[in-house]
Amino acid sequence: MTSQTGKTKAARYGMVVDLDRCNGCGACMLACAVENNVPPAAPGATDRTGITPLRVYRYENEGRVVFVPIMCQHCEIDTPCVAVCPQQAVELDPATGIVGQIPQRCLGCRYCMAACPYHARYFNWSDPEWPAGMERALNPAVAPRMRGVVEKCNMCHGRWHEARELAAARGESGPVAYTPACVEACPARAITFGDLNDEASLVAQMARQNEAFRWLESIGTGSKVYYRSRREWVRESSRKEVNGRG
Amino acid sequence: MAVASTLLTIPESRPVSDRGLIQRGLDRCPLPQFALWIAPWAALLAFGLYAAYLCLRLGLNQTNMDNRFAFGLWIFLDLTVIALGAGAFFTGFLLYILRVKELRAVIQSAVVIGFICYSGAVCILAVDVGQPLRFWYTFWYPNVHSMLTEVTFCITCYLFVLAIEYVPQVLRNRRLRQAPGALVFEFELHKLMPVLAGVGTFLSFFHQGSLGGLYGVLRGRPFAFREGFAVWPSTFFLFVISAAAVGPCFIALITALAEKLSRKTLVGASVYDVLGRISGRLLIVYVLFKTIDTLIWINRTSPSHGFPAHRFYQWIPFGTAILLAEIVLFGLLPALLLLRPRWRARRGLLLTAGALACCGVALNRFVLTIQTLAVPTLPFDRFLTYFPSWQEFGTFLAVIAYGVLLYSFSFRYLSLFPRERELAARKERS
Amino acid sequence: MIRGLILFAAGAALSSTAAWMMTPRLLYRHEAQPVNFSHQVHAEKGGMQCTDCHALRADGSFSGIPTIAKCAECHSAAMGQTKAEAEFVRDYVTPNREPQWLAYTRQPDNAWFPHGVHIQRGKLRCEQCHDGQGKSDKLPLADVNRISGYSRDVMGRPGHPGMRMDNCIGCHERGGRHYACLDCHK
Amino acid sequence: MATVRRDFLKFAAGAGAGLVCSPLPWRLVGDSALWSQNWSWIPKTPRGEISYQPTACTLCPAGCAVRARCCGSQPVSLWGAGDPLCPAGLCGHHLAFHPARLREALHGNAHCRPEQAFEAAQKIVADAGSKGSVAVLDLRPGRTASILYRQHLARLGGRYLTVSPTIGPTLAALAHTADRGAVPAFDLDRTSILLSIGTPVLEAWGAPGRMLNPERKFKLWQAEARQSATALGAERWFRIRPGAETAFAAGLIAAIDGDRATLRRAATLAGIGEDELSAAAQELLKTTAVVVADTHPVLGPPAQETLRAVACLNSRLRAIGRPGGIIARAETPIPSAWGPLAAETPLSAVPDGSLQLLFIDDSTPGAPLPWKWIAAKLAPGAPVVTASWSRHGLARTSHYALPAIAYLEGLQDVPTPPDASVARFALSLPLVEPAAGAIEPVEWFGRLAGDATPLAARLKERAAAIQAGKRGAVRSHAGEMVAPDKLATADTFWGALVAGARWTDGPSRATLSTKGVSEPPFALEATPEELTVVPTAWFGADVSPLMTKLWVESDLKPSVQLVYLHPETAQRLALADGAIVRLETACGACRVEVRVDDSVQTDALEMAASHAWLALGELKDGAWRAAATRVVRL
Repeated sequence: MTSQTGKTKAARYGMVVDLDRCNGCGACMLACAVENNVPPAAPGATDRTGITPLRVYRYENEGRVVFVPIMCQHCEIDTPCVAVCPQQAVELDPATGIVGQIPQRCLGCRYCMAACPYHARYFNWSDPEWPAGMERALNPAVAPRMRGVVEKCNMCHGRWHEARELAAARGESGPVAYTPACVEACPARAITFGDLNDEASLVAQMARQNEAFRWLESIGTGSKVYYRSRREWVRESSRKEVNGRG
Repeated sequence: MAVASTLLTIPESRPVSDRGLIQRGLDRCPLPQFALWIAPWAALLAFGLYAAYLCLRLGLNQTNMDNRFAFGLWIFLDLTVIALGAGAFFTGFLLYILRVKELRAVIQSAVVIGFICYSGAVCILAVDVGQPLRFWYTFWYPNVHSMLTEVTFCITCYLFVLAIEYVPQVLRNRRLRQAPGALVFEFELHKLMPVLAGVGTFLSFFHQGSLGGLYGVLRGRPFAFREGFAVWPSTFFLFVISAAAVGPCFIALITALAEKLSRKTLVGASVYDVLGRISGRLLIVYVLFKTIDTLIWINRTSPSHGFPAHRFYQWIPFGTAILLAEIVLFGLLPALLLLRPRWRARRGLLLTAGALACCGVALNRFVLTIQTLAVPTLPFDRFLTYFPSWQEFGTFLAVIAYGVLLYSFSFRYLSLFPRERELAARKERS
Repeated sequence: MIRGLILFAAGAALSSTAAWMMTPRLLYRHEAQPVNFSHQVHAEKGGMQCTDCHALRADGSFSGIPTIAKCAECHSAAMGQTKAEAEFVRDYVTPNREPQWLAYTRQPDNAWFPHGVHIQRGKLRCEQCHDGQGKSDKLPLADVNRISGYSRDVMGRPGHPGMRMDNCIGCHERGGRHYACLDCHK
Repeated sequence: MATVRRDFLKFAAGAGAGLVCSPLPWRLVGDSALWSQNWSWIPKTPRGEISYQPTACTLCPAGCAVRARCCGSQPVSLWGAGDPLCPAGLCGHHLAFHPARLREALHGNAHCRPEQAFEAAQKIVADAGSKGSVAVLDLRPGRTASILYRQHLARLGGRYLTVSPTIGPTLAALAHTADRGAVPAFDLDRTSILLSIGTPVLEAWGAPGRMLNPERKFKLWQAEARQSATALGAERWFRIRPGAETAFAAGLIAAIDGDRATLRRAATLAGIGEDELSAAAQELLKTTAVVVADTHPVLGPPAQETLRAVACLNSRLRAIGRPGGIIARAETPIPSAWGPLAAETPLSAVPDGSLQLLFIDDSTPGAPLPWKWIAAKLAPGAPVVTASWSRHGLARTSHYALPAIAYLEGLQDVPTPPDASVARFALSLPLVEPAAGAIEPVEWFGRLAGDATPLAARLKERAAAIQAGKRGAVRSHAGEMVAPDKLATADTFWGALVAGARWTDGPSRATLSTKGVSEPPFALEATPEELTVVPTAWFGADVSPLMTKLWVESDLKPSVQLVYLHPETAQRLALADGAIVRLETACGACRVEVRVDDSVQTDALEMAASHAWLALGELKDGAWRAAATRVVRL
């Protein structure tokens, strides 16, 4: 879909999530749902059929607990989901580094969900339904999805659109600076967002620190969402082979 | 007006019987008995269609699939059915390209089976995808890197091929033969057969392979990910071989079943022998490659991705037993049974071996579809299990029913087994 | 044989011509605008620019079709003698009722056309996309697709540019500009 | 004849072929695919100019500053101004569309005329006279509305009731030590260690944006039985036995006093080592530490004994009256014209069966309040009128339920939060149309007391009173200072408030004395050996259907149908994950599903704060406590 040109300097938007700060309040999950017009749980939905483009997992290991927010990790080394989509509904935008999912193009074959090691993709098993009148409170910057398509974190591209318009109005050029909803919402300021290409940016510096790590780094999909923790066992568990809860 | 009237008038009224439709010299059970056989399957079809309607109308919340089990019963059975349907292309390949004459006796039947399997699979897929109305996006905006695109293209094309191969048999029906032109058309098509067989072989080879590739390329799922040659992971080739291996088995099984139900000899004993022999050889090759592939995966691929393979087998019921069963019980054993002529000669053993092989391929598809999704990847996610809803079962039963019906009708009104007449005659003489 | 061919050809010709002719009528609902607004009059008599009514807001977003308040700025009372204007003032301005304008080129909910970016960065002029619109004296009927509910002008019609995805991509490719799905889709 | 038919077939075939050569079939295929992108039953997003309106959140006492992102006039999302909001605060704008929203007056769950309730109430007020038998239960005390209730009740000779004291139990226990016109307040900006005993500091106490801020000065020590989010987020967590709060505090005191015997006893009761307690006490003494034991949204206020112990501990730590500890602050000015105010009484202090009429202000979503508790206080046949935002909860059990104006629907004031060291005042502005027929509860009760002044006017009077004091400063709602002239006149001040500005008082010269602070010994009864049900952390008010994300569509928060127990407990009771059980206490029973979880203590069952939990509970020294529980397998 894309034809990259060297005209504007490309950005690599990424995140660093500080797991020591997250206390699992869930503000990010709700902010994400509000920002991206994610519908409330359909009747009979469970944590396996729900739609939570950003989901905070409670990782309990020998009595020690850490909360892990998992959203699309925006992998950049032959991205698993991009390669498999039969009709180019998923793409990695070289100008922003965002892995974009276009529900209007999606066939709903769910191959990308099978491909995603982070389970960060969600299928609309039912028609989205809001309580009467609540559609008036939907975010105009994001279109609601229809039944039968896959959706995921697009790094709040609605906010990116608005930031880009504002930048154009101000005559600014280069990668636009914006803040995804989860980052703005986190009361613990656990998520840092920015352009990883910009060496000076806080996010780039934090991603380089020793305490930073990525989940499933061994698979080598080059995700752009980093995590950090001072706790050794947390960092270890990202390297340790799967010991999922039975 | 005249036209209309001619259309409306029934040609000539006679007692209800379909004698006129049945091929000369073939004796078939009377219509009522046939109707009795058809009725339950028709009912099953109706029920299945209702289940499918629910899924299409209300969405896939009718199924028990979820975000982890994005693929479920349907995909697993699709893969199996398509593998079993591979008999069509492979028999065609053997008959028309490698000139294995004996197989002329079953090629028609094989084509029908293939047609049923593929069309059935496509119907299931239409229900399985969330947005069937967008099916053509795959052709209009194809992503050439996706194995699924390859599959879609090949399956669709091959379905056409099968249809074209099926048509002449229909045209050879007694009543249709009365129409001039039909004969000509049929004859023309007949000359095409070898070409079609070639094309079919090529297409099938690719989509059987890509179906395997479907999982082999999932680098996000170390359980399924395999290295391979060029763009194709090893599963690509394993699927081709396994499909080719069980195809003949399945044909043998169906033929035997048809003989049992119709209480007739439809093909010479030699045909079974040929089918068995070919299956056996391919099967042993498959077992060999599968073993090598598994060893490479255990010792290199999986660890290099940070997942010691044994980890995948710690989840009950997906223990190592399943792996052994797949390779030894459903692979090696039938292969040996089929390779030894003396055993092969015993119809019972041959069919048992065939059945085992078919189960083997089904198990293999099951493992790749379900176990791949069941095993956790992140340290904090769970091992999950899933059981299909009645809508899922129903929709698939519809395909089974459709298959039985189509085969029954084809068997009754077309001559699927060219030597049937002659064999019947011989029986009478003796 | 020949007879057959003739019949075949006849059938083909008949059905295809019929289909060609019927398609627009079958596919589109033709809806009239609530008020017959003349861009021409406003541009020539009023000497107005497009941006006088269709302006960019401070945050760079596009205001689109003006609200009745905008009209009332000039038409609080009838300026001319035309019956049309008098009626407009009577029916909409005085009761401060918004006319239910039908937007010809409104993108569907899932697409986001940033006017600001195209005007300020791309230096596009209104006519390049909305060719004659700014000078038209009558508002044409708005054709809405019966099935998809999309505007015909967005999907493009013979002799009209159209604003489908292909059109966007075509322009961006000609200019060798970068584009990605998420640039427009929301 | 046959030929004719064949001709027709040929013609038809031709027609078919011709059709394929026309655009029609292809357009149909294309448009039907487009239709699948544009289904009429998928809502269209609103269109309109985007603007940001300042307001303040009234969903909890923290009163965070809010930037409401509006499309046209409709808020489409809420964001914290300065500090971020909590999960509930983020979707406060969904309150208007909540499926549980009460939209009509109810009489015994049947529709009724709003006047009906009023007339019934008026009659009782007329008869009751001034025997203190008319009461208002204010579930969100501290607002101007609360003060108005007290004014009206003073006129009616009624009682003003709260579940937990306005300034919080810990400070209320020290209220008598403050000078007149002043109240105790935490001085957290200068605190180095905040020792919280069972207070959900990181979940529902103070502003989340402040408590969870990694830059916050003080360290948090948590003494709690459950592995709550606060316990996990705290710098240090003392995992005490359930119900051993008093013992823990007493233990620290004993350690400071060097009372070995008590220390040993307390240590064993609390399940914390003696040495650990002594070490902690020493560390607390070294720094400026302060202890808080405040109301839990679900557990309610701590036991009286615990509060006495905490007060004593605070004085032992020399926290009372010291910067960084508990200091005195001036109260937010109240117009002198408002006359006498009814005293604040805790609900638990009301003698049973003494109320002829109870009016409950339940206008903001909160944790469920046990009806048993309220019912006990009613005289036979006495009606309860609840002005509620929701059909569920109290509105369901009350005799009359009136739809109340909720957050963002009416002009409200934001009182001083429990964690503030100085008085504060700000306005929450109406951004959306109130639900049809919704009433402002205090105005309704005002009419009952013969005072029809609208709340807005009263708020303006209050603002004028504050401005008259000429103290403190005006800050924009994002927090930065605004030019002092805003305080020049009542109008400029009001203008600033309506524009979203907030008033913060200056430091007060008032002092606290340590006289009359309770002293040891404290009653340390052994915690029950048998299982007790503890409610897990409350995940905020149910203000939006999107809350399902937290516990239906993910397992982040405990689901209300589940009970969590430790593997050992499960083994002892021979229960497996997913087993359906019936929990029985002396007070009630409920049916739940079992989840096995190592994070639960061996002698406790954890379940979400819900009506199911309330059914099991009982009122024990001023708070709602779950009783000893039997688990029956079903």
